[in-house]
Amino acid sequence: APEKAADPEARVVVANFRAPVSNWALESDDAYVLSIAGCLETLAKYDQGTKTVEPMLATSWKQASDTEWDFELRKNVEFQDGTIMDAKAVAASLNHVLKATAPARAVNPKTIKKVEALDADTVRVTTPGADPLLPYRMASVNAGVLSPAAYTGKGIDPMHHCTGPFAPVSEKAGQSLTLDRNENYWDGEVKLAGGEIRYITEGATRATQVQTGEADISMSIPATSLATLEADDKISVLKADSPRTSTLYLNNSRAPFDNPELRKAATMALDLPAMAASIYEGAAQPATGPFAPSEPWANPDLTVPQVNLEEAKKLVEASGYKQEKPLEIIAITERAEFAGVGAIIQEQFKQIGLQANVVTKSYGAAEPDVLAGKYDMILSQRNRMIDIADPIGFLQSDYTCEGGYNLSHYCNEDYDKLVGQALVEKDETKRHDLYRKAGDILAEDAANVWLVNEQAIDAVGAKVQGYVQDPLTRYVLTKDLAKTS
Amino acid sequence: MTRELEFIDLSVSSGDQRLLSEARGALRAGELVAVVGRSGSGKTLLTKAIIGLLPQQLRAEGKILLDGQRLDQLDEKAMDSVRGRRISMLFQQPKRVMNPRLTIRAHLLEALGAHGWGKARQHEDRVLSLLEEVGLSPAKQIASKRPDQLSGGMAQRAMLAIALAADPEFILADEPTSSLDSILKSEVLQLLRRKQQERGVGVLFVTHDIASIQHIADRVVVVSDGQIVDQCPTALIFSKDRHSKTRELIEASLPPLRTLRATDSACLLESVDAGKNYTRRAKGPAALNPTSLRLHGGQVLGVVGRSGSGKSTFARLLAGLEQPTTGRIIQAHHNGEATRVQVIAQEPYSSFDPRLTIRTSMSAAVHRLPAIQAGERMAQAMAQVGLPEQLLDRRPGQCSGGQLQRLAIARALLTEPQVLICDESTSALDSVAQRHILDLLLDLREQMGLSLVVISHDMDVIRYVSDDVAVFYEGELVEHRPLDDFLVDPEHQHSKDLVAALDITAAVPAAG
Amino acid sequence: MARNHSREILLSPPAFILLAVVILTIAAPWISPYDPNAQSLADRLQAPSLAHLLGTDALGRDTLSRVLHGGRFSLSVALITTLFSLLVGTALGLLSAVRGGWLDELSLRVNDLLLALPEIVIALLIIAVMGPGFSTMVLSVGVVAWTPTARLVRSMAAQALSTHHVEASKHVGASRWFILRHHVLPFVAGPVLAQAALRFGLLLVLLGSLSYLGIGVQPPQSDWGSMLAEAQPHAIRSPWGMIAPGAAIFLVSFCVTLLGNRITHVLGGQDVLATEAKAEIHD
Amino acid sequence: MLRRVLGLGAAVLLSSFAVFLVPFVSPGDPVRSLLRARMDIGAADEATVQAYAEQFGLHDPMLVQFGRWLGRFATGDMGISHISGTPVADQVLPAIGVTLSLAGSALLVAIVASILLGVASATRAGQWPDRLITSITHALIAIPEYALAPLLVLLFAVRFSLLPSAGFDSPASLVLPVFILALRPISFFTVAVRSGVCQALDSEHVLAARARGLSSTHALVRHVVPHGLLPLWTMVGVWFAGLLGGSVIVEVIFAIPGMGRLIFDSIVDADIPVAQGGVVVVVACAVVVTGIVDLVHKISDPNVRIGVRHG
Ligand SMILES: Nc1ncnc2c1ncn2[C@@H]1O[C@H](COP(=O)(O)OP(=O)(O)OP(=O)(O)O)[C@@H](O)[C@H]1O
Ligand SMILES: Nc1ncnc2c1ncn2[C@@H]1O[C@H](COP(=O)(O)OP(=O)(O)OP(=O)(O)O)[C@@H](O)[C@H]1O
Ligand SMILES: [Mg+2]
Ligand SMILES: [Mg+2]
Ligand code: NI
Repeated sequence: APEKAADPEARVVVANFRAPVSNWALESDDAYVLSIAGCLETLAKYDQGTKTVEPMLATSWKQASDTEWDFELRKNVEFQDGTIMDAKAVAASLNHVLKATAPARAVNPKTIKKVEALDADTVRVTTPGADPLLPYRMASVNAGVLSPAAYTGKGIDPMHHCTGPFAPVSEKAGQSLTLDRNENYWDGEVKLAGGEIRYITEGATRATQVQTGEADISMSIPATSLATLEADDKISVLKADSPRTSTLYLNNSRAPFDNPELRKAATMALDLPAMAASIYEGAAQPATGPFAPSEPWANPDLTVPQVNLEEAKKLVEASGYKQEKPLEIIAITERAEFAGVGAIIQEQFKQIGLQANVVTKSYGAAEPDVLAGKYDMILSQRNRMIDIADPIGFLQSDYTCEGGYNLSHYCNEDYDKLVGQALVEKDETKRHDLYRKAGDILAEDAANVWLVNEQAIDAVGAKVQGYVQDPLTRYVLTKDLAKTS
Repeated sequence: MTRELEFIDLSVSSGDQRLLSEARGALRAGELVAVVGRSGSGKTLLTKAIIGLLPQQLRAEGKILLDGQRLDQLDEKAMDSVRGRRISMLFQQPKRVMNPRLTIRAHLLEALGAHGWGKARQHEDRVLSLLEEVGLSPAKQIASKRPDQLSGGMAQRAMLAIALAADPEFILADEPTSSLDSILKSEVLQLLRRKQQERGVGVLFVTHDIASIQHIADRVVVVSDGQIVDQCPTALIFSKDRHSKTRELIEASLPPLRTLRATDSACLLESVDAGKNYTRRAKGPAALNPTSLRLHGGQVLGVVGRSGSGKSTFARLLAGLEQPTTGRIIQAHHNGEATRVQVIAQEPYSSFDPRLTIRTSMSAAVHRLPAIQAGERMAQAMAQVGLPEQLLDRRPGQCSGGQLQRLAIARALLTEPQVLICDESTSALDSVAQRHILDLLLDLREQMGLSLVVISHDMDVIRYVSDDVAVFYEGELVEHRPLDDFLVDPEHQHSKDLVAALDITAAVPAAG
Repeated sequence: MARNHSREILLSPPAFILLAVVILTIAAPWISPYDPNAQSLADRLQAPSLAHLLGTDALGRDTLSRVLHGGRFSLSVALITTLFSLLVGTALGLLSAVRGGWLDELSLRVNDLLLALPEIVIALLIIAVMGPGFSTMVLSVGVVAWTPTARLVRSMAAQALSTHHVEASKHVGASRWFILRHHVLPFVAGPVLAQAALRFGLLLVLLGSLSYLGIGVQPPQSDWGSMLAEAQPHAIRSPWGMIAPGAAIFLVSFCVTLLGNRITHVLGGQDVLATEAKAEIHD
Repeated sequence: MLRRVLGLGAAVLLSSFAVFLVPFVSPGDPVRSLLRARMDIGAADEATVQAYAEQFGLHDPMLVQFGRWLGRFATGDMGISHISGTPVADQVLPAIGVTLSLAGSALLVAIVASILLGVASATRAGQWPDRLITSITHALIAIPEYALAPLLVLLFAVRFSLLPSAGFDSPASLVLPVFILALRPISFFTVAVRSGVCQALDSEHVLAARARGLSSTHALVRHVVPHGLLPLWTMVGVWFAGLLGGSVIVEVIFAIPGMGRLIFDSIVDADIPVAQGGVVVVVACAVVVTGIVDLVHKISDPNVRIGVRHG
């Protein structure tokens, strides 16, 4: 059937999983909400399709030295309040984030030394050391740019202070943000008259909202609602590999999982495809290793570990492990499905002679013990690209001996060396090679059991046109998004 | 033709139980007919059945005719226009039957059928004249009061005004005076009689006290156990050959006779300037001003006074249930033991726990004794009050009011008191039961030398039992003298009123 | 309570249903068709069939077996909490009615406070301290649950103590214990028992809501509330998973309320909900 | 009254102190918990934690922190949210507004429904309408709202598209949450009204009014119902107080930014000033509401007014 024409007066309602909690502080995750809303924009933008960093508010950038990057700003970009976006405004915006007490993951004093306006259209960013990934950092939503008027004494006021295709006009506290089309958008005509971002933290409610037509787009649909939505022909369900892998973290620093044999046995005991098909309703892929197969640095030769109970039992025996008391699997309550996952793991471990109990705890309650290495196993989930669209931060903090978020207390000098090289490697292909090798080491050592790669699932109503799913949940309301009447 | 309200074969039953059976009678306009009978005989049911307001679970049969019209066949709506307009009612507890939230004016307007918007103004004059007619003035002020802001006598007058409001032909009065003290009672009775004669209303006057109506009723109807056993003109009711139930009622009315009393001189209890002030502020009016009085062995002290005059307060002080705020109560000591005082309360039904057997309730007095001894003591006490021992194993609900009051006395006797204080102990009973209790008390005094303090608002009771009379008025002991002196020559104005009330009932002329 | 009263209460339909539920849950380990934790991922979310009378849940576990086992947890927590609040509430209510004074004042204020504080907040506070689990659930709900009982007992006891017959008993020298035993306790017992039944029903629902919010019972243990929470996402595909535990909570709570009502009825009192209403009225 | 006010003060202090204690007694680092609320899971480094704690004085001794809060509170300042950095009042006041309207409408519905049901069943005591209403009222309290709410959403929002499934903006979005919140009060209130009206029906002053010629409906409206509703008002106060923070489940299911949810979330996230502010406001509102109800009760019930105790 021929597509119906878009309605220029249409408005789109987006049910978002995140509510702003930090008074729109850009160093916090509130920046994601502003970005989704089509308000907040950054100098550069990571394109999921081409897997490259592309110009956005900056037209180009070049390295003045190892540690100095000059960003050439796009000309004639106006903030929604009518002021010109110049280098001073951009530098001020970035410096605000740098000065935050709780700094952003990608943009903080450790990664960026200073930001200054060289001239009206050039911004210079200085890093403490060589950082080939700086453009990635400038593509992070935390590096968004707001008009100087947005920074008030009482915090950030985003209303009419962005550069994006949509201008926020009002907010209902705790409920929604309403936006109108930006008539002067630098990148051309905006098809929708406006939109609304609703904060709905309950997954099931988001699913219901798109089903009833109250929302046009619902983000992050829980797996449990997938079957229902897929059965509904008025709704299209979009899926994409997300950079999140649900992981059974094993404590590599103490018995029994300090023994690699036992870790391998654990890997072999688990039926990942069954898990993906049941608890995750097919909305996740069994994991092959630390990376999702679609990522450019993933090793295509890795396969889903085969269940091999015999072999696993042998490994357990060979490890000489004598179980005295049941091991403990911590399932964090923030993720409802982990209770079920834990139950499955418990059952399957039983078959290879490992007794385990599932303990549910909030992540906050579990964290001190886990960081201190006082635990056996914890089910958790990590976004590899939460800060920048590159896994280096993840590889460094999660698996190097000194890593700040090394839950599994894994330590391997070879691995550390590879990550060290990757940190300063300017060439992207070579860098990805290093990542791949590092990943292979992790897989070889069975550092953890990577269970499933989760997928980003968005549900979109039939009237919506031009929606491009972003697995990194940054862009939803765009200039090309449209809706039929 | 005189108007007439007639009931023929009127029966009321609850399930298979007949509570009132085949009552027959008539009431003509301008006539005052007294319905007398013991408590529970069915007097109230009769009035409720006539006006068609029996409780839901009860069923009425028979004919009710108002000027030949069958009321029992009217529908509710038609009945509504009969009630109040042609037949209205007076009740025993005026305060309880008025809506505590509404003013007297609102009640009157309602009775005038004028509770719609805007009508109040039109009827204001009528409201005021009605109030004045029943002797309530300043009418304007009283009309704006709520029931709980009126005294008992005023409330009963207001009730009468409400009953008269729509100019009814008949009034059914259900014991309208039995909650009032003797002065008020005679006032209200006179008023009712006057109005009845002025307006030519037919009044059905329900009471258990035959004596109080002997001078005002035209005819008397006697009810017993749900049956009308006797009816005749008032003048004939005292003849010897009436129905036995009629005789019983007449004999119960207290004769002004007095038995011989011997008082021993030993003083058991003395009140020396004892007074009580419940409010913390010394300025506020005291419930009881300092009072001095002595009580001797075997003496019967009658205490009278208006409601709120401090009689109960004084009793509580004497019994040691309350500490006086001024002065003190001195108990005489005999053989090292202080005088034992017991109190018998007014309401027989509420002085025993309805859930417990009488035996259990009574055992409170002897719970320190071994079981066998306690049983013996109880049996002895039961004998003293003339009740069979089996009654001990019943619950209060299975006993009559008179029995319960005897049981209360028996319980008091278990503690071997020397003084028994009876605070309105007979006023909830019908006249027959009342007479029995009073006689029992006098017997006990005779046999055991008990001293009695009998508190009552009924001068007949006081006159029947007392050696000495103490009159309280507004928290003050205003007179304390031997009964004989008191009756002949009351000193205080209130005492005079009291003595006068004894005769006033007799002074109301009967319609001839 | 007289013998024939007990019979009238115990031979009623709600009592039978309750008895049946209790027996079934107690006997769960022996009569339930499957191990409640045995998974069969291939057989997940099945509709009721001969093999699985109430179908299966998202992990392919037998719903019937889980409802039976879950009942053990739900009912025992509710029962213990009810008994706890019954004991504490009666004791405190009697104490403040008999002793009065500052003790009474204090317990009134505590009551006011606990009334004003949302139950779930109180539960959260305790869970924050003790971590989730059986005893936490009992305690967190029990901390508030005694207050209606205390209020009821206080007002009923005060009422009993202010009657003329208690006064009369005192006049003839009854001891404090005599009055408590003969006049107060029998008067208070009926309504309190009825209220306890009602409270049991309400607590069952409340405890379920804690589990539903994920702050009550923790997996792999499960109760009716957590089963509801687990089943809710699949409600459209497999409504049985929700209907079974939901109906169980409803049925038990309903029957127990009816039973409480019957108790008051037999004792000649008002509706059990009205005793609760009375308990709410305090000064 | 003075006692009540003092009691309120003590209640506010006690409850806010109890909330305040939570992060000190629960496992996990409250500062990390705050940071996690701002940013997704991931461990903040020690320096950040230190800096953040410093900003809000979170590593000061417990009593110093509480004293600081008290000092501010005494001047009417509820403090600054540790997550958003904005005044607590900015979060608490909208939330209490939402909750007041939610609880208020639920109670309004419950009052109207219970008066209708209660009067209907009292006037037909013992007959089938009474028995039916009584069964319904007993069934209502046994319904777990967390099971009913999703079912109603499925039915009215998904299947028939009659009502919104969540949110709090239009009157239509209030229908389901208000209905569900009203269920339990309806049953309690109905019973209260029924027994009140039954008692009033039996009372002598109603009999007297009928004897004055008032029709039964008129007597019902003028004498029975106003009297029969007396117990209702006290219950309304108590329930209002209870619903102020007690509607967490409904607020979660219907994505309503109310007080219950705010307190729940802020305790979970360790944003203690917000939790304290919320609890203080809820407790204060509850006490004010019960105070008002007491007053109304005193004015409308002459027995209470003149100080007669009644059973
Ligand atoms: N609603 C009722 N249901 C069952 N029995 C009743 C009811 N009302 C009254 N009775 C019974 O009917 C009988 C007559 O009662 P009634 O009230 O007419 O007595 P009474 O003569 O007015 O007594 P009193 O002088 O005490 O007022 C009593 O035995 C009483 O127990
Ligand atoms: N416990 C109390 N607290 C405060 N005031 C009281 C108390 N008991 C009695 N009063 C007041 O003291 C005064 C005297 O009351 P008391 O009961 O002695 O009167 P009474 O003569 O027995 O009246 P009645 O004939 O109505 O029984 C009244 O004004 C009464 O309101
Ligand atoms: Mg009578
Ligand atoms: Mg008195
Ligand atoms: Ni009251």
